[in-house]
Amino acid sequence: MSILVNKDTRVVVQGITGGQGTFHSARMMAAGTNIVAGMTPGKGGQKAVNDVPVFNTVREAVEQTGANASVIFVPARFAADAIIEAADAELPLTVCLTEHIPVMDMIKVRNYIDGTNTRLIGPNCPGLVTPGESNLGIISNDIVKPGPIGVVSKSGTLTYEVVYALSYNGLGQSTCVGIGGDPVAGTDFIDVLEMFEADDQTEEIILMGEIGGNAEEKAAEYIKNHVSKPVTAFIAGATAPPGRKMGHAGAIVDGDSGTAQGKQDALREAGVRVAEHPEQIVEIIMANR
Amino acid sequence: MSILVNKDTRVVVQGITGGQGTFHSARMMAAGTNIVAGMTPGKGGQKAVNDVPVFNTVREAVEQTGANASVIFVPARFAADAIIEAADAELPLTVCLTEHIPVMDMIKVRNYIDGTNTRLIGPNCPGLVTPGESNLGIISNDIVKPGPIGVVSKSGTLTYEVVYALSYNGLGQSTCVGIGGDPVAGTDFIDVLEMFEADDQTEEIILMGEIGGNAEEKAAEYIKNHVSKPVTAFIAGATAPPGRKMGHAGAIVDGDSGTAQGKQDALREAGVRVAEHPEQIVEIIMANR
Amino acid sequence: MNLYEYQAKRLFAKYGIPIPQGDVAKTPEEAKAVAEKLGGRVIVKSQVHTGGRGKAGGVKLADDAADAAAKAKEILGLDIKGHVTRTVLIDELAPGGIEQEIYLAILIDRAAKKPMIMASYEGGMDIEEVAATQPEKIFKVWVDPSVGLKGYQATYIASGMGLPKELWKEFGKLLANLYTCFMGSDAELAEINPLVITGEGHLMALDGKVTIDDSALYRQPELAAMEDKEVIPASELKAAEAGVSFIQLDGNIGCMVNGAGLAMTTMDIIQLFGGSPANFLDIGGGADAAKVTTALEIILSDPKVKAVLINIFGGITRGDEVAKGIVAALDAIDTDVPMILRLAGTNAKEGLEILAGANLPTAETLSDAARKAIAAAA
Amino acid sequence: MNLYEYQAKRLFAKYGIPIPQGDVAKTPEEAKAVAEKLGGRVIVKSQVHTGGRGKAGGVKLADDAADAAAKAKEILGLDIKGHVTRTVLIDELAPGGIEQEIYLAILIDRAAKKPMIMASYEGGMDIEEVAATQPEKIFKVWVDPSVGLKGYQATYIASGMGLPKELWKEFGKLLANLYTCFMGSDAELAEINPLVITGEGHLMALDGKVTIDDSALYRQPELAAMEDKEVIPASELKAAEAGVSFIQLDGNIGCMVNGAGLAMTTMDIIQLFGGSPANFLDIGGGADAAKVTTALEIILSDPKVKAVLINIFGGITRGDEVAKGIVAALDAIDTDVPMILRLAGTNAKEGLEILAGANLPTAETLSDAARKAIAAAA
Repeated sequence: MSILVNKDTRVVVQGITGGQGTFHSARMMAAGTNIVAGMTPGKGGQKAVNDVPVFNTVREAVEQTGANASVIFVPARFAADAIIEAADAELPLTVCLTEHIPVMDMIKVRNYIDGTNTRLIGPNCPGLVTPGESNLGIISNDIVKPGPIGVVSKSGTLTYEVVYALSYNGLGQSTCVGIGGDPVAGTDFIDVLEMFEADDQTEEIILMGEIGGNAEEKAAEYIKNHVSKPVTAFIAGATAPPGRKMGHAGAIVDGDSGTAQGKQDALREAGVRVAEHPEQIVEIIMANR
Repeated sequence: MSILVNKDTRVVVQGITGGQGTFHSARMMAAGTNIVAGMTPGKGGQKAVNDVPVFNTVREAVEQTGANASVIFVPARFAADAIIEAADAELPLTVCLTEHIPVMDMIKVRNYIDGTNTRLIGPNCPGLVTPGESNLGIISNDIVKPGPIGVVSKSGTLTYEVVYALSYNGLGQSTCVGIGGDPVAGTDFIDVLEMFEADDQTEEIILMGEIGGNAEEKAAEYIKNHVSKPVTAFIAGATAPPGRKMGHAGAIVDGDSGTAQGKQDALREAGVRVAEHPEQIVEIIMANR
Repeated sequence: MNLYEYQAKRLFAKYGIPIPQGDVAKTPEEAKAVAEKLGGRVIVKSQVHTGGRGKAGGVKLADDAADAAAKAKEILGLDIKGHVTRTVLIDELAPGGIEQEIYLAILIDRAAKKPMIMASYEGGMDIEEVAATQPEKIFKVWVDPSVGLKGYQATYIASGMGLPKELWKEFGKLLANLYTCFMGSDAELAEINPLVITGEGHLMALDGKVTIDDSALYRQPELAAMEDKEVIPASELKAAEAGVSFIQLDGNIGCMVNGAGLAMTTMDIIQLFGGSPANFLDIGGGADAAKVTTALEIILSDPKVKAVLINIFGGITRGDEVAKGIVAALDAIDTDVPMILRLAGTNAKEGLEILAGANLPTAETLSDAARKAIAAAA
Repeated sequence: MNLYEYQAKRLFAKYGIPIPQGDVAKTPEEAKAVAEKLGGRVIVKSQVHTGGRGKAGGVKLADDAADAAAKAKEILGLDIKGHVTRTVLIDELAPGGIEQEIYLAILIDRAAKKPMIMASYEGGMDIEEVAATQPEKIFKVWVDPSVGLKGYQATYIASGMGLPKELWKEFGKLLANLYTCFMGSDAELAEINPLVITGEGHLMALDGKVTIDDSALYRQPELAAMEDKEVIPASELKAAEAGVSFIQLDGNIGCMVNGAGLAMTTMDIIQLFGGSPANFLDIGGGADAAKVTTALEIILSDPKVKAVLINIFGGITRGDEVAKGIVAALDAIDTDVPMILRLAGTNAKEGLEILAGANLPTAETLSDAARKAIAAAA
């Protein structure tokens, strides 16, 4: 098995006729992804890259091709509506790669999709891949390899780095999920941890977080109570300059939470093996297998 | 047992210092209802009828008295916000008696409370009563009597009529719930049927509907599949003049649904005993016990 | 509350939806003046709160201003299903003619608890039949008011019904405007049938029907002021002023009941036993002498009424108090129409004794009351 | 993007929130003119994007216009935590004095995924300590944007913090205006500290801090135009124009990395092994010669830089293509600062061969690269 996507996932690409949509659709198809439709308003009836049929709306694409997942490649100012369109068309899964979506738009999107059965991955993420089955996003298929490690990460290139090292050392992945680092995202660490815990193929889990927010602390709490599989983690940003401080308000709300140290401590306390730099992730896993 | 309310229900009355709020709070308390707080903005710190403490907001009332239900007696233009306030204060139950709330307000309210754990009864309803335990609303306590019959109804005075006849004939009620006849309400027949089916005290159920909409048809479908207890029903409005017809649109949407005949047929088909006039309800129940 | 076609179209125009040039007239002379201003051929349309105007002769083409006056003369005063025409709308014809008739409506879908948009390329008079026989030709989308109407929803409709692509942008804008109009007006329905593609290749609303949520009229003063009180029966106006809910029907047994559900049930049971109710009347909470008097006056103003059934359930209001109110009201009204009184609920027994003491015929059960009323009216 | 105090307060005023009369000045003469217009005593405040102005001497009272000029002279040019004062705000004092200082803010609560309102009757400079030691004195409500701010939420705060009842209505209106301002401006934060009750018994915003969501600036052109580009370091401006994300730091090892997470990680590992990063630089997608050249120029414009670590993960962009870009860029730049290059991912081997062929020092792992860079910078 694997989580979220597999060979049977039927994908519609939102924004398929744009530059990014065309380029990455070809790459995804080369990786074996079953792209059944594209969507660009006003271009319905045309053919996109590799003769993929284009529809004017996601709903039409779903009605006519049975698509059950989408990948969104549209500019930030249209991305929030694209996510809502995917949910309105009752797709079980939509992956939004777009960065710089205004946070209030994402608050409204999250509020909307929470009332639906649609799972959103992202935005501002590299997507997800089940190696050898389906690749929804921009994680290079050249660096992944099927296997027993579940990977969930806020950061794109850091994921590539670690996945590459895993594959290089013969450690394949069940599914790699980039959840994105935006303050309001569709899917949190906990959602993915729950899926990995339930997934037969996944034997152990890598979690890569970043400073800021408290998603890692919450994940630690969840792991302590609900995850039996070994988890190895890395937190990026120990030396990052403090971000814009949001007036007194930021200090009142955040207190001391959100630091790399605090997150590492919380994870260690939950029994997670915490790497000090990304190369150590693979070392820790190799040493314990 | 009983459903929704019992002796332990701790009630805050929203709008307690108004004429209706004062009058009915006294009546509810006389019926044994445990009213622990009242709420009127700007009158916090005062005492209302029977020395009930008044708070400025529902949240304060909850924080300081542990109230876990509210009854709303406020004018229509403030009622939607009053419901949202009750839900925001995380009350498990709120009963809104107000009529003439604009339908778009109720659409927004319903959308909001569906994301919370609050159950709304009403609006435009007489409330609900578990005889001998707690009475949240304006159903006269003089006409109810504890017993095995669960009553759910869209109509106020029709409920009184039937409950009176039940009690007069020695048939007590587990709980009587007036769900109100507004197009967008907080609680549907099905919600209450599910609770009655699960309630030990309730041996059989009376359902009173009205022409219009399709709530009765949906209830029939639900009864067929999920309700094992005997159900007796009455549909008011067989001779009512056709309501305002909403242009072509109404005909397109409604087709032939919503008539008394259609509802009676659907209920009969689901095994429900359908009374032709309200006196028959009691006759049917008496004949079958 | 329903708006007249011309009111609906003026509301549309306020929200940027294109409508034909035109104006209303209450006399043939006014109609002529409007037609002169418009120039050329015009259409003269009865403004009444009912459908089927065309088949009833309430909509006519006119070749010129003189003809418009003549057609207005034919239509003014025309009775369409009981609605007498007091006003006509004179509109220019669609510029360049009509290429396509589209049906477009937004209404509240009570099942989905959301505004619903319906559209079809088979617009016009037969849309209801299209809905019944070719439902796949009606395109529907539901709007979540918390996020509003989205562009892809307009695209779905435009694409589905086959609107030419060069009109998609115009249609999207028009639909967004109609949605803003719908929400901003607290409408229950905003319907354009037909929305046409003119010979000049643009969209235009040739007809309009708007229903406003009565409960929201308090915050829609401009729309509330559009109500045409002249066409409301005097009895209904009087009832509304007294806080009594009243609808005139065709039977001969007047009904006075407290509560809408019980009032409907009282009518039902009269019919069930072979009688015919003359009205729906919900007297609301309380039943003091003044309210009972007003209600009785309204009921008795209908000469068809041969008997009156008064059915009051004593709940919060006690039966004895209600009985006193009824006795006082009947003292004040001079009528020989027989009254059958039924009291139930709290203190019903005491109330019935008071009524019996005043020599008023009473009934204990609703079916008994109905049978007695039917007998009295026969 | 942060607004200056005077920009925030002007924005508040646009939304109906009362602020003191006042204006900005860039010279003592301008300050004098403003103070003359205001009359009486004034306050002169440094306008910089940092806190702690008061303790740094950036906020001073002035008795009259001449004094205002003198105080402005002291404050203009003042360096507060690296922020040089170029503008001062001259405000009237709160009419009738200050009766009470209130803290009021709306911000986006990332955990709740909703706007959150915070308020306290313990406003002023010590609010952070109040939050830490007496959290019960901070009142919080969360707003669901789909229904908006509700009156009961303002009542909860006013009642909780003990605002006099006669000010509840004024407070409710002010809070509603602040929420409208927050939402309408795509703000991440709108803070008033202190919001005061003046001696005349009204509410007034004496200070203001507003942060706008950078991602939403495209639809906030008026706010975007308020950005003071003069105070942004030239290197950051240049980076922003090239689509490169750059933050200046204090160390001596320049970093050029693709991807924010990997860039942070590269800095982390330099520090872990005892070095000190000079900057954060995320070169973004692609790494062609032009982009690498610009990034290098930005890094090398910092004289503290003693070595540069270039860490590129070849994913979509292949390692050999990246290597060619780097070689071309280094050909074009004249520098003797040592470069350590690390390529990984797709076609990394081919890339490293190209770099080695150009006599560039390479590393295969990130830790190896970090150690080599630290050694080179030592």
